[in-house]
Amino acid sequence: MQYSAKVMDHFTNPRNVGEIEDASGVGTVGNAKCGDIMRIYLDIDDDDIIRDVKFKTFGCGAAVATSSMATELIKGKHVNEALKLTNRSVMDALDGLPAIKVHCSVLAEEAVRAALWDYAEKKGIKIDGLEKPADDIHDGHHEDLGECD
Amino acid sequence: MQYSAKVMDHFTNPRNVGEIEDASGVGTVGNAKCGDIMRIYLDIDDDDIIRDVKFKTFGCGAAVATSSMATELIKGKHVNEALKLTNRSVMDALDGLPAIKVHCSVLAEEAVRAALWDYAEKKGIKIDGLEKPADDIHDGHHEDLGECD
Amino acid sequence: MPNTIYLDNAATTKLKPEVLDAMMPFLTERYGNPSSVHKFGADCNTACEDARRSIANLINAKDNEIYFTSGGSESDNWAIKSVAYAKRDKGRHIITSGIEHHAVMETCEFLAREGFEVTFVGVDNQGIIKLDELKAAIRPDTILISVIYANNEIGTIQPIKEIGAIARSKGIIFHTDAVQAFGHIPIDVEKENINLLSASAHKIHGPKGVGMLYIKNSVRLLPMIHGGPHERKRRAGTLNVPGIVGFGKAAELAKASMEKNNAELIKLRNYAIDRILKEIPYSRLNGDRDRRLPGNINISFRFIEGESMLMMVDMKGIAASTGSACASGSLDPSHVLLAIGLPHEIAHGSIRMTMSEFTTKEELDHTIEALKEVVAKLRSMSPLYEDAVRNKEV
Amino acid sequence: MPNTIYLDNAATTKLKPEVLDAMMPFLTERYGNPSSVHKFGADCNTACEDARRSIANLINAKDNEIYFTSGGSESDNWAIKSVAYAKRDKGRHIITSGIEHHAVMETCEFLAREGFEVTFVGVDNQGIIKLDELKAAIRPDTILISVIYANNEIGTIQPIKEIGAIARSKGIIFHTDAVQAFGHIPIDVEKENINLLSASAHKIHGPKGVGMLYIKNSVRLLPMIHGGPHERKRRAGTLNVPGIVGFGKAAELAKASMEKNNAELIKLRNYAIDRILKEIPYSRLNGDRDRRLPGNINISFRFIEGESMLMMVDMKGIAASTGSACASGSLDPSHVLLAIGLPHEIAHGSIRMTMSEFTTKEELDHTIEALKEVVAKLRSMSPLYEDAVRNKEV
Ligand SMILES: Cc1ncc(COP(=O)(O)O)c(C=O)c1O
Ligand SMILES: Cc1ncc(COP(=O)(O)O)c(C=O)c1O
Repeated sequence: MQYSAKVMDHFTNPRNVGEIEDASGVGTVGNAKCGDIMRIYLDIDDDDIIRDVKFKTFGCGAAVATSSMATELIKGKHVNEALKLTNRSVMDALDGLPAIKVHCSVLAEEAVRAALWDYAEKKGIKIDGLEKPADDIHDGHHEDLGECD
Repeated sequence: MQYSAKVMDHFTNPRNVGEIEDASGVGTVGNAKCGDIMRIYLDIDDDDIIRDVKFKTFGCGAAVATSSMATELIKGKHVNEALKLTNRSVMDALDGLPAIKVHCSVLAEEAVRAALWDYAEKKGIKIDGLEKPADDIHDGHHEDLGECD
Repeated sequence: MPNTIYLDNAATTKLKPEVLDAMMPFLTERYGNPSSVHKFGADCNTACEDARRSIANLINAKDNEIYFTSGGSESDNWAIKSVAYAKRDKGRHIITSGIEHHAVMETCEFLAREGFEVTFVGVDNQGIIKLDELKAAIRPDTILISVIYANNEIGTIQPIKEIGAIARSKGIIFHTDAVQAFGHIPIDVEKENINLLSASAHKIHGPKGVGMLYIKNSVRLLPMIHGGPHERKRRAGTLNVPGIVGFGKAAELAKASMEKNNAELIKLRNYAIDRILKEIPYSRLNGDRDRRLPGNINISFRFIEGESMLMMVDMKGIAASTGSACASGSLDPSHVLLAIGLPHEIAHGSIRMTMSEFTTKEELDHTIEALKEVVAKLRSMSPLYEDAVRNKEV
Repeated sequence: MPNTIYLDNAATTKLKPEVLDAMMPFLTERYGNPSSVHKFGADCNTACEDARRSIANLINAKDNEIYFTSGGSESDNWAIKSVAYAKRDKGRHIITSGIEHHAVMETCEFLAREGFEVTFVGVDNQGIIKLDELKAAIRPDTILISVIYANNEIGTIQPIKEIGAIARSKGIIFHTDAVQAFGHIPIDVEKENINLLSASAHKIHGPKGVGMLYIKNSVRLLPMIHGGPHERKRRAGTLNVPGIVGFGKAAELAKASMEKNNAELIKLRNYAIDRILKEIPYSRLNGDRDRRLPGNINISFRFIEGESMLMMVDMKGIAASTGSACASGSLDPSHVLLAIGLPHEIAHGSIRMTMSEFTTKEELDHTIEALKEVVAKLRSMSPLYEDAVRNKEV
């Protein structure tokens, strides 16, 4: 298993680590049992532009790097653009991931969508193409979530 | 598998190789199928003393060395003494043999006895304790002798 | 990779220079095949027999009870499968522990799929097998007990002599995976009633790709690798002469220095454990503090994950290991850490540092400082830590 | 053992200096475990992957079709047993040849004891498998055909492409033991329809104790050695990094020089064969003269036995091999020599001389002179020769 230079860069110097007080939306996905939890904070302005984004991640090198890359890819974008983020685009931007780490990029995609969902809920709007995340969690202590994927 | 120095010496410089014209007794044992044939020639005087002994052997290093040692052990001896030669005494005199080569020393013992039997037959006498050898052969071309031991 | 602080000696070790020196003639001019009739081959045979003797000496075995293999995994597979197939008409029940190396665990699981029954006996929260559970698991059709001598992750040393006595009293064959114990702590196959024992050269500063199975003379074991008449017809394949010679030298050196090295290692180990537990909050030692290998340190840090921890210490020049799932390619964390009762999230946050006689106090001090930084950095990025702070749990 | 004329390259070969040079870093400073997360281990992983590529290149395979093992015997056992067990519900019939190496033959015999049926297809008196017999042996429950690529004793090269085509047309898995062919003659697993192929490093001037099994991507093969996730979960055990790196280098060198070496070897081989047959009476060449490995010479001398011949040439500094029973620890002479129709006594009198690119004409000339003396001396001691003279057969 070997990481690309891009992955190593984003792991070593992760962009946008941190929290946002009174964020427009927060999404947390994954679970501690499986060893990955990602939380994304969004600061979205009135024009639905993502002005700022931060993340916190409990997880392996790929989990950190995909979180970092995902935040970079949506920062400054309109929420409709951010919605188009896929795990594929995160992976491509990182020059690929080892096969056993692909699920980290899926998690990053889900984390962004969970945060957008939270934003939509808080604002009481509906965003086309966005569904309620299946396993959005908010405390990271779900020891009973069953099997890891 | 490793041979003792004594075995190597008797293999490298075998004693008593050759034939005896008009020998008092000749014995050939073993068979080509199994890879060992030993032939022993005895020259025995009127007092039943083995004045000379020669051998020819088709076989491995141990076969050559046991033949050589067996001839040394009986040379100059009375036939009754020679009869006491056992495979054990040949092996001991050679400082032992690898386990898978023990059968060579048995063959050497049998060759001596076969030659003595031939001597007794030719002379029309009976030597106490000497029986007709089971597998004394005289041409070495017994392809149908069955399994090797 | 210069300047690495190498704390992954349970994964593999550096070849000792003396070992390499012993191997060199066989990597150059003395390249014969020990099976050959000619002197050129016989010479190599003698060298292999000398190595066999050194290895036998280390565990009070006879020379002809040592069979060379390609390593610990092969030895484990051979021992367990051969007993299973040889005894299958007598019984099909196997007892092992919940903290075996994968080479034993997966072999037992394979046999379970093939119609054998396997009981995995549990360990207590210190990582020591429960002897009463083991005794209770024995049935009339039990054909094999296989218990790891010392665990590769948490370093706990099992009560092998007691298990040997139990197995013997019931007439059951006893195998132990001693890959982490052989050459590290004293072993006596006679006194401990061990019938089969696996070991591997590369864990004791010997070469990779060579190991051995000790097979007590009274035990008849079928070959796993059929073919030529090598190893008294029990393990076919041209002998790895340089590897075997290196293994023999490594065993000889291990025997000579074990006592002295261990006194030193235990001091260093306890020093490091004490400092870490004291200086880094929310850390815990995994595995019994005393009944553990001299060189093993295994710590869990809450709220963070092992692979990222490893990668960060790696960037500081420190090589270690983790029981986190991410690092192993599986999705579950170490079965050993779960077996001692750790919750998944804490199991994911473990780091294993395994020392050798070449490890220094300076290296450990440097490592502890690095760990402090890395743990703090990863916690500052951790949503679990954030939650714990918010909920005033920390 | 200075000044040995080494003519036992089919038994094992000398490590090339370039191969040892490639290995040295991994025997010293680069000692990491390729499975480790840290850079120190990853570096070794990269080196193993480079070796895998060189090896794949030599037989037109893909990198991920090469699985490292401990040698040819393990590869043979793995291939044959795994196919047998994986397909046992489909059928239990295996076809192999009468001139396999023990690693294949004994494995098949083991399977026969386990309830499989094995057909040993014969060879003609030149040592080439009878394709019509092979075809006729195929049954609806045939699950595997395993035929040696080039024989280790008499050097005959089998019609592998034809066998591959037959196997493919019947949907039967085809394994070939290419231990003597790999790196010696061109192999193309794609064109020759080979599904599984065994090779060993120490036969091509690589190190002892490392080999490989080529497993075509479309073939699913169970592991024989269970355990850790090495080799894509198909072969557990810490990778023998120096060994693998050496194997890779040896493969690379073999590829680069095969064509040139072989032209030279064939010339030398034919020169030696011609001289021996001409200058030593009652000698015969075993195995086809042309469809044979460039470096293989196998001759029988009537009236004398192989082990004593070997020992005598050994004393003259020449290392060779024999098919005589005495030399192998069994009581029957080589099954290969019997399979080509030699009577026992002639099979016992065979000698195999196998050359490498380092063999010189001077060495061969010296060897032929030695052979002449030794054969004459042993005949003068032979009761069989005495009888033949007496009976005017000679
Ligand atoms: C044809 C053939 N197959 C298999 C083997 C076994 O290979 P190894 O000695 O690497 O186990 C050999 C050599 O010994 C061989 O010549
Ligand atoms: C306890 C234990 N058993 C077995 C093995 C397997 O040994 P090897 O890597 O030599 O196959 C190891 C090490 O990897 C181990 O630590």
